[in-house]
Amino acid sequence: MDHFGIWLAAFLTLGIYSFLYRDNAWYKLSESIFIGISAGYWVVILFWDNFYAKFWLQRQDDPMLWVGAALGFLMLLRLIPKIGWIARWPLAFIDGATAGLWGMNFLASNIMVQTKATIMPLMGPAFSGSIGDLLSNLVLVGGTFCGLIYFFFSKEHKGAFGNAARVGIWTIMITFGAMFGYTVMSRMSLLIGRIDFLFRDWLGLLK
Amino acid sequence: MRREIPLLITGIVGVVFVISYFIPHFPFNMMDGWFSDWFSIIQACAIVLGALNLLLISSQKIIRRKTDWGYSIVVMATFFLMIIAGFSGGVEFRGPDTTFTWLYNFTFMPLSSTMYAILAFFVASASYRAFRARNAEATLLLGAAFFVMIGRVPIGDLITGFMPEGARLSDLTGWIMDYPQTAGQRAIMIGIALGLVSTSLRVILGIERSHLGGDS
Amino acid sequence: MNRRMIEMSILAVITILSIIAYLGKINGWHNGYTFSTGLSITLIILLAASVIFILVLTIKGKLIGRRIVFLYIGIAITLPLFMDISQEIVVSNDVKAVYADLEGLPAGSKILVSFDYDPASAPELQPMAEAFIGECFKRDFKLIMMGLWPMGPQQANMAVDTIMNRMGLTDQDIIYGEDWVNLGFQTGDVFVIQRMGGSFESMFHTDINGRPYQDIPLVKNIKNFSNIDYSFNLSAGFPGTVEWVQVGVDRYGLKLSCGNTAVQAPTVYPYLKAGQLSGLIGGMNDGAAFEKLTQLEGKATKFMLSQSFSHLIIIAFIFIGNVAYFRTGRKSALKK
Amino acid sequence: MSLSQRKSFSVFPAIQFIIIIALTFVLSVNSFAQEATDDTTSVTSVIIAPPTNLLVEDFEYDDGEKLNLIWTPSIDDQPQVGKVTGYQVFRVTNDDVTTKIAELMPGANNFTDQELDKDSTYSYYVTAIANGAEASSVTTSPISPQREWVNFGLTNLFVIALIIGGAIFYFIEMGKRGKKLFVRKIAGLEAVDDAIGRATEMGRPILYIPGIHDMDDVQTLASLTILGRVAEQIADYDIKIRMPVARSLVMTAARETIKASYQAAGRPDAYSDDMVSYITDEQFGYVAAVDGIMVREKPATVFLLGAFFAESLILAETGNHVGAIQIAGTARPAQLPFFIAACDFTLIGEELFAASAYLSNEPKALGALKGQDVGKIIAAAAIIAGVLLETVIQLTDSESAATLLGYLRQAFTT
Repeated sequence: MDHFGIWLAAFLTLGIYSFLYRDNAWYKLSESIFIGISAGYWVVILFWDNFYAKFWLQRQDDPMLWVGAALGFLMLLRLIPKIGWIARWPLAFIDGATAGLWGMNFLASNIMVQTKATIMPLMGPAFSGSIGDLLSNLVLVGGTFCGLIYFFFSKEHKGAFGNAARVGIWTIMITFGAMFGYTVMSRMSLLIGRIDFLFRDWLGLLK
Repeated sequence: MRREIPLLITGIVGVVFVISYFIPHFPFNMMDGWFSDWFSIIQACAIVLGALNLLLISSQKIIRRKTDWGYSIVVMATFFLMIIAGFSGGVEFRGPDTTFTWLYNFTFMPLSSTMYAILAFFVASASYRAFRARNAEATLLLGAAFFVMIGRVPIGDLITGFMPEGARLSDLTGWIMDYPQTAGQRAIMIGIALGLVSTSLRVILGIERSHLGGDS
Repeated sequence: MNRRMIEMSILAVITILSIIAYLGKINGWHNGYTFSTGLSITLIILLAASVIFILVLTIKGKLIGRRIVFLYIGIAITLPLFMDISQEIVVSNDVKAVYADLEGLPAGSKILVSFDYDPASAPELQPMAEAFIGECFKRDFKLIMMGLWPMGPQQANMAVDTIMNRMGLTDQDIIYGEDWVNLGFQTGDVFVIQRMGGSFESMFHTDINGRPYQDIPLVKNIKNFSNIDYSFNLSAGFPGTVEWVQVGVDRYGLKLSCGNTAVQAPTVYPYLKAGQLSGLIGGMNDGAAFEKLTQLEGKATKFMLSQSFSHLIIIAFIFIGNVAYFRTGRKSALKK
Repeated sequence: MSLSQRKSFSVFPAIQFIIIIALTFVLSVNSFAQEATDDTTSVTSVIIAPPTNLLVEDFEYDDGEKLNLIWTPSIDDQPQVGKVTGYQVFRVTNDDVTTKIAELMPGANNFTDQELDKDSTYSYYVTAIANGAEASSVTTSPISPQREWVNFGLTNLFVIALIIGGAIFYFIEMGKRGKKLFVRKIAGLEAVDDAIGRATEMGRPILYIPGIHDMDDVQTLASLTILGRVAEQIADYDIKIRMPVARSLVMTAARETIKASYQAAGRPDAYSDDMVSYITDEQFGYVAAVDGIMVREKPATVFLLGAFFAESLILAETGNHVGAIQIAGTARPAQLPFFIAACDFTLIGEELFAASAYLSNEPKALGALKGQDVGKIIAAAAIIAGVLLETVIQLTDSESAATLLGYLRQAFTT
């Protein structure tokens, strides 16, 4: 058991919680330690996992990696004010690639698959489903449809169209409510874990 | 020129990546993999800029004795502590008995878990302060939240234990999740995807260009 | 005494109490405490009464500040940890689906488990990981573990240790390299999954301990997803379940179910309904349900009382907040 | 004839008896031996049928590196009662080297062999394995994988991408030509002017948070495009903008953005690199710092636009606590409920992507929004048509409706 370590961890934990009371020196100290430690952590991690493992170790096997290194080097030219603008090239490259890649992925996975999944019979084959199923499926199909109407930009939300949009925002609000409930659940679990650390691992008061 | 070249790069790269989605032939089939590698390497280089910026701001604070400059010393000290711990041990820095791991376990890990768990308190205060049955929309949100919160813990079925199976709170919650919730999610997902496609196109076509800088 | 003095003395008292408790722990003066049923019930009644008191105050027009709310959340979570009250845990259909999948697999099936989370999300996901691994060991499945998050594989090792201890298994019963293997972490997010579709080995040259891929009996014949019978993904965000569905399932036909933090869970429902996911364990409550199915009770079950309590407190405060809102003629400006 | 028949009748039970005795003996010895040595595989009495109909085809639309194998499982491979414990797939190359390439579970009937060379030929056979026995299929004739230039399997995706992309393109072109395009009001964006004006009146800074993802997320791109529009207005008013970021690349890109905006507003001298500062890549380290900044600098206005995760609520609650006007937006649905609760205006999902076009009020940017709407019409129409067809099929068993539905589903299959 590492006595110093566990007291340090508890000290920092409580320092962060003290922010709930108000901003204070203990919090500022914990915050600064956090910023310093985590910035250092990411420099270390990015060097070893990204630069060393992805480039340095494999630079001979895969000549294409040198392109990445070149782009990274151009990025570093930011440090020289006179030619700093060259750093826009790698940025432009990243923008283009991101836009190109993500656009297609989302088109395929979100638009097409989800549209197809919503095409469904309202009742089971040969009316095997109950009235309840019919209503449920109507909610699913109608909710999705009206939700799309809500996001429609080209038309003012008025009249029948406005009513559909209103049903759409209702559906979306139910979704948000459900997500809210799940979020509460999640956050409480995390706090339970943290309090378990304080009372079990640190102080040993819990059985 | 300083402006045109980046726009040209974005446009060409964007189009090539869109096309590569449909072409299984070499080299197009390798492009996304390459990009992922390159991006990792660029990230590793760029962190130098970030770290230097952090150090610059901190040292300026210390030199000019700005408010709370003492904490900037802490930032710099802990930063270098982590750097030394991470690089002195070579590639095995993540081993179980290294200083790096110790620092991770007893500072980084508790700090990030705590900051994460502090959310519970903010969730509570936001719930108390902001979730009001102001109008029909807000009331629906509250209602759904209520059923999910109570129906997804054992206490919900304890309360409705007298009801037949299939009509208890947990079942109602299940229905909300499966039907209206999923409908809303789908509408949001499809909308987001469309927005994403359109933004991507605008970036590729150079209609959105301010993020690539001005003329000097 | 001014405010600063009060703050300082409270801090000092807490510090002294902590030191005493800590010394007690390491010297074995105490072994942890559990409240008796009588005390538990008294505390619950007191808590309920004080919440009602706040409600009455609110109705009278006196509003409480957010620090009080913070205090109540702390209490509602801490006290139940000391109580020993059991509750009937409800198992949802999505959790049953995961268990049914495992029941349907023959012994020797190869299962890919991806640990895409870090210690911060461990309270929710670690119990699921433990129960899942335990159930797989019971059924003699072979586990191939990996992580898309840097700290994921460490969580995997911790989960294996914990569950083997709890089940009384030793390294002879469950052999590393034959019954399970931990391939470690790789950067590249979604591209890792994509390249695993071609070959696992191209992404993971060695396991987490540096042993070459070809020297590990369990995986040396595993080329890619087509050799995997089932997969399970523990996810706390990006990259996670969504990415596994988009690439692993949609492109490579992987059979996938997942354990998610509760925040994530609603966003994967559309995939669940569309059949891209076969089952879902969402949040600590589902974690407890899965522990119940596998009869491997662990922390999720233990924490359920606190979970229930905290939800009730939140609901109570939403209610009080709304009372305040309607009480003040809907022009509510709560003090901050 | 009759005699021999009778004879065989009399002889048969005897032989049967002997065989049974012998078998029992052998089996018991065998099982005994098995128990003793545990993994002896010398059981020869189990006979299984081999897998049949092994077919090797080129994997469609790849770079010439994959082959698809399909076969009919052994007839002794039945769930629960079958004797087959698995399959092994073997590959024979043109220089006659045989390698085992896969071990599969019972019930398996296909496999994709990958990382092949398109200039070599390959043959395959599949072996069913039982406890101590195995049976191989015939070896297929040699085949080599084909390389294709276009993935026709994605034709549907291509068509839909073309329609949506084309629509966006078309409306952008219309916009350029000066056609007036109507776009409805988006509340959160109408508020941007007021929010900036408020900061001016109060003489306090504006805080802009672009989310915590890096430049490889389109949400971050969208956020920076919005930043461009916002910064132009900020430059006009001469207020302080403060932008702590969690990624070094975002820092660089954000500086470029603000600089360009200040130039466009004719105030390049007012720009300084200090406006944007890097904190740390660590999600919660970043949040701890931003919380500190909020409490200590008390910004009048906070923009939270981009990819947000759990930190969203901490930021939004703290911002609310210090009394800032907050405009938030993200495409991460899980974070939206709390943004809606804690912030004054929230851009829901798609609205975040629409924001920069909307704020610019340039016709060609607005055209892109029109294009998005075409996508929504397609999705909505497909859903309604599909559900109607499904219902018609249920009511009437109509074959033509079924065919139509088949086409519709096919169109949305990737």
